[in-house]
Amino acid sequence: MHWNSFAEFLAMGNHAVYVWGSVGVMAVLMIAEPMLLVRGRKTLVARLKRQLRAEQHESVANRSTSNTHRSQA
Amino acid sequence: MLRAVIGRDLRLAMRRQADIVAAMFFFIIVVSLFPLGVGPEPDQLRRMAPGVLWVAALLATMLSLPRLFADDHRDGTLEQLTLAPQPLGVIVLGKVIAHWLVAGLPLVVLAPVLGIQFDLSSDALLVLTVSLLIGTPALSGIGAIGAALTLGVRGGGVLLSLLVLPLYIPVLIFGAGAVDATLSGLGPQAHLSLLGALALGGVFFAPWPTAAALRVALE
Amino acid sequence: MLRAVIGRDLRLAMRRQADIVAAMFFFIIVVSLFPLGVGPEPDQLRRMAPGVLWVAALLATMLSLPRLFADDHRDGTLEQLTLAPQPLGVIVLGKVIAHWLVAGLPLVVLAPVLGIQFDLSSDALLVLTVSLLIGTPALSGIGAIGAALTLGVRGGGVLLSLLVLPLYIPVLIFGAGAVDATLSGLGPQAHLSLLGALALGGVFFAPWPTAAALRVALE
Amino acid sequence: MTDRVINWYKYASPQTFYPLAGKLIPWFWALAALFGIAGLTIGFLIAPTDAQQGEGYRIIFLHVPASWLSMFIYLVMAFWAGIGLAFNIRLSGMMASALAPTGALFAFLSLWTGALWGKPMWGTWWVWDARLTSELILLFLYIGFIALQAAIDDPRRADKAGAILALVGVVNIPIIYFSVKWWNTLHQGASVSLTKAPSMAAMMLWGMLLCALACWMYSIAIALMRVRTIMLERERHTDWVRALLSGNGHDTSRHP
Amino acid sequence: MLEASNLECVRGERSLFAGVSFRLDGGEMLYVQGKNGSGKTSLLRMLCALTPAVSGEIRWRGGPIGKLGEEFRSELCYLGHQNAIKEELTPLENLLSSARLAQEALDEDAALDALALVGLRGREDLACRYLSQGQKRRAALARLVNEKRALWVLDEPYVALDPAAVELVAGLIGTHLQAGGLAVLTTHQAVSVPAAAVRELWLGDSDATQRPQ
Amino acid sequence: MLEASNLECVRGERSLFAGVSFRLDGGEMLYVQGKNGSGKTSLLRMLCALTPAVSGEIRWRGGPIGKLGEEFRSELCYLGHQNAIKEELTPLENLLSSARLAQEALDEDAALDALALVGLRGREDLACRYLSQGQKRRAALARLVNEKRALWVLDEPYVALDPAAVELVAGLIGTHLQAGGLAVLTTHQAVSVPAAAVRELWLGDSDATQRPQ
Ligand code: HEM
Ligand SMILES: Nc1ncnc2c1ncn2[C@@H]1O[C@H](COP(=O)(O)OP(=O)(O)OP(=O)(O)O)[C@@H](O)[C@H]1O
Ligand SMILES: Nc1ncnc2c1ncn2[C@@H]1O[C@H](COP(=O)(O)OP(=O)(O)OP(=O)(O)O)[C@@H](O)[C@H]1O
Ligand SMILES: [Mg+2]
Ligand SMILES: [Mg+2]
Repeated sequence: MHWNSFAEFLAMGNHAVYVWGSVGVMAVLMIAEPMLLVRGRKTLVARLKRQLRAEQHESVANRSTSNTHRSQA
Repeated sequence: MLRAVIGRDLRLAMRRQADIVAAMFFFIIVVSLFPLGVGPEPDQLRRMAPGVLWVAALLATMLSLPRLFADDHRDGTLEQLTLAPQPLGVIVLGKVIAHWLVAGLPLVVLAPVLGIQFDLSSDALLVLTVSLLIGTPALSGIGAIGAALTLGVRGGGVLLSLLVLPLYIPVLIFGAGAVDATLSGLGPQAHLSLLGALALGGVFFAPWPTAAALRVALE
Repeated sequence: MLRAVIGRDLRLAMRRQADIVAAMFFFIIVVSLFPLGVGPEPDQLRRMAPGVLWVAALLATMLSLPRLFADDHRDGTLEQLTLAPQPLGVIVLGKVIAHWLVAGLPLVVLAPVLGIQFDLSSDALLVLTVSLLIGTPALSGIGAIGAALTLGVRGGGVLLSLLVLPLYIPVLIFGAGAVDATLSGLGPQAHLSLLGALALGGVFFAPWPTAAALRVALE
Repeated sequence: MTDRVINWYKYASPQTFYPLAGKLIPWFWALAALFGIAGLTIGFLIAPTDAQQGEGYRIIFLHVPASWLSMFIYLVMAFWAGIGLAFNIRLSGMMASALAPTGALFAFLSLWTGALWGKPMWGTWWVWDARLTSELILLFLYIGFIALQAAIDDPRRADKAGAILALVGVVNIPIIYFSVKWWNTLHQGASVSLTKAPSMAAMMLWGMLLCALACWMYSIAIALMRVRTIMLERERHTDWVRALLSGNGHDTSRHP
Repeated sequence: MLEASNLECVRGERSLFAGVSFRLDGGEMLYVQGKNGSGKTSLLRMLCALTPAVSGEIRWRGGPIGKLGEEFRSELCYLGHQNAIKEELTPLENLLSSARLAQEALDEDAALDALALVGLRGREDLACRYLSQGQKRRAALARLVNEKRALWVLDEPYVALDPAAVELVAGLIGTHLQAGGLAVLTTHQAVSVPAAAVRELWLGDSDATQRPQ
Repeated sequence: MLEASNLECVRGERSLFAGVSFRLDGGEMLYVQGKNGSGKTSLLRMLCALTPAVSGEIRWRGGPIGKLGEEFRSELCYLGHQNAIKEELTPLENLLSSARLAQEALDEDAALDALALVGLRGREDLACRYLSQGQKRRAALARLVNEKRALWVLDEPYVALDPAAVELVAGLIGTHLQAGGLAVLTTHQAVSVPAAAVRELWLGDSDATQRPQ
């Protein structure tokens, strides 16, 4: 272990802003990216499911092909 | 009515979001090109900064001008606008406002960030932003006249810059001048108020010659 | 064949002479704007000159790019060109050459005159002109790729600059670098030969990705 | 020939790749966490102070991995794009689109950490030196790629156009890498900052390598996640996606 | 209602037509005919005050259209060779925004119905860029479905339409005329507009080799 | 000579047609019909190798057109919805330069004759921008007069033409077929091409309300 105290660790030899600024932004972005991805995926799956259900419903209802259906979320 | 025009143009702009984003990047890239061409001494860069940022803003606005009316002209929408009941000037005013929201405002937002690259002080950054905020509407207004005059004319896009850039020069001088004045310790007020006068003129006077030019273009 | 394409494009350009003249005026005006924005000290101007001239050349070329294929695309000529017997790459090469003759060459001719405004020595003027002569074909070639990629795409013109300007940066660095090197007493040879390599690559390699992009755009 | 290839890329490949990717993702996350913890421990807790730069040098453990990855991802992206263009394989186009945002992220992080490092070391956030500039170009290329693809609605056309751009932009990568050699600039060349004592150098090197590995694994995991989303979106009318959506909900709703 | 007297049209150094006069009242249609280049489009644009006439006068409800301005324009619906639709927008958005610009109230349901009527069901939300040539024309013509203005000026509305759509448009014009509207129409396709009092106007010289038999 | 087997066309998520097969030999014409948006233009572009087919194959003289490349293109003449003429150039210049780009020998006299034939005498030296809609189309069609290539693919050539010009173009196609050429044609106007072995191809679903009677 290189550090003597936690405070010293935080201070980073007077370069705290720069070091923690880098670490912080990098951490935030690298955590945010997968989270955004998961969120986007969830909404996508929900939307696709809804569309699928609507399509199935419609094709049962009027035997029309997916050609003539107005898909709107 | 004004709202209808603005709304329609904004929707069109959103549809081609790329437009807004890319106009901003054009600004960023042009500003970033200069240090590459000129060399990296911070002192020189700082003195160039107001000029470079303002010229870049001019060019970014100008690049988006040809499409102000051209798309509407090509597909016949412009004829329909001309035939709309309300005065054409009002419609043009709406288009000018929409153009500023899409092409001008983003530059204002970006300017401080880019200024940092040139090592500007926070005072100078503030004045730069304010000068752009006041000046860019003038750019949109004046630009509309040029866009209308060159509509459907051979060599449109470049001819447009030929017409518009000279008219932009006062805006450039007062805009960059305001920042320069701050850098050299004088107050920017005088420059900024002249800029404001230009902007008012540009936005509220320009639509009428623009409307006239549009009618001529359609004949 | 190459001659047929070049001939046709040149005739079209002559028909809208405004294009050529106005591209030159754009170059002139951008170059002249800087002293206005930056202020008149000759020493600073001299050091800015290569950068400003080269950036202006970049922008002037870039402005004329959207029309490289867009007109042909809109009126259906591009399909006909694609269906012509010879390889599309050759046709593109012809269009690139014609574009350079119309948009690049005039800049080369103008540069020495404008350089005088910035108080450049005759040595530096010569190198400036030569660097533009070598470098502008690269601009046309590389630009063609961007023009083809953004053809018929939402937000075309500005997206084009977003794609093309980064690729132009090496040309800018070597071009302005050559003049800078002369100004500071070093020889420009190294820069110029790198520029030459870029130009060869740009003119003879670029038509192929451009052709591929055009086919994609027409699909 | 065309028939079989088309059927292969249109149905078979994404269909088989999708569950495979789903199985691989947790492993890559685990590896990323493992390497990350190890690398950061070495870098921030164990490695000694740098003789010249003090503690500020610790940014190296973020900066170098981000820079490497930004370049490496571009190469991989261009590779997939090229494959897709040459053999008309749709999966590779999807891979290229899946990689671009992560590459842009690392390019941005390289710039950001570099700028934060530059302030204490060089006294300025930014200089227009060749390495920094070419890295900025890289970011622009990524953004250009993403913007181009976003501007084209037809995914197949978007893939092809993006591929052409990615391949043309590859020339920038050697420029970034060798810029410190070709031009003498402010930015450190390879291994300059590793101080004299060989043991310390080794320690820093290990920290850097482990962090880079962590970022690498992270990128793979993210790319696989994103490519799965892209697949769902683009293949939503194929039978396998329909089956997936309407049938066993556990595979789709479960976060991998 | 619409009167033209002694109109002349000059293009370049060529006089396309001269001495054209007519009078059109409610429920009547003017069918402008002539070979390619005889000046039909030019005449129609004059009637909309888009191009000034070299000589002669056009009056709407008694007043010269050049003077009437807004009053005249708010009763006019013009559809030219160009479709006046935005390729980036969907047919629905195009229809709604053109109604809004014309200061007409049109709600989304009415717009959707109009689009369905002109055969664009299922394409309401597809950018017009992707539509076929005929579908683009249909998107432009959808404006006519709810158009209440008195004077319709239509320049070759049937171009690129399939026969079913041509019938449909002819029907729309017929309904408009029955409701007391006026229409000025050009077309090279012989299509009968139902129940209309049609006045024919022939433009151009009598070059027999070019004139249809 | 021209064979298509089992072509499928997908646009967006929509399959426009599938299983389209035909065979066309010298002297025969394929008349592609269907309502607006049924995929006629899409099919024609596939036949020219401008768009790749999702599945199926197109062969020319036995070889797949994708592979033939230049060999195929030098026997093909395509005319789309767009006129492919430059508005800045005169009809004469347009005709000459399109011949030069297609690597065909065409001297000025022949070009002038062709323009006169399509009714553009007196407009040879007027920039196409000033031409009327129909005259522009005529300028584009003038290419066909001296066209010796085997396969003509014409997408609604009659649009905007007056009846006399329509006759003329139909005559040109007839002559081409008699000389052993092939033609693929779409049009919504029922025009009989003289003395041609016509094969009909219907595209699109059988939605009765939309199909013409
Ligand atoms: C925004 C500014 C910066 C950018 C864009 C940037 C970019 C890069 C890139 C792309 C690399 C990887 C290339 C290679 O491995 O050779 C790299 C490596 C490196 N950078 Fe930076 N850098 C920046 C600022 C800095 C600063 C301020 C420092 C230190 C004072 C620094 C120190 C290093 C070191 C030590 C390496 C590793 C070299 C090696 O051993 O291979 N960088 N940087
Ligand atoms: N500058 C000019 N010099 C000579 N003739 C001109 C000039 N400008 C236009 N013209 C002619 O004027 C006519 C314009 O006709 P217009 O467009 O009104 O015809 P149209 O009856 O609508 O034809 P179409 O049926 O083809 O649409 C054309 O014959 C054109 O050649
Ligand atoms: N991205 C897309 N999504 C859904 N449908 C699309 C998409 N792109 C094109 N289409 C549809 O594909 C069809 C293209 O038809 P095409 O242009 O081949 O028709 P056409 O038979 O030539 O019609 P016309 O007679 O009107 O010229 C249209 O129905 C259009 O709506
Ligand atoms: Mg007409
Ligand atoms: Mg069609």
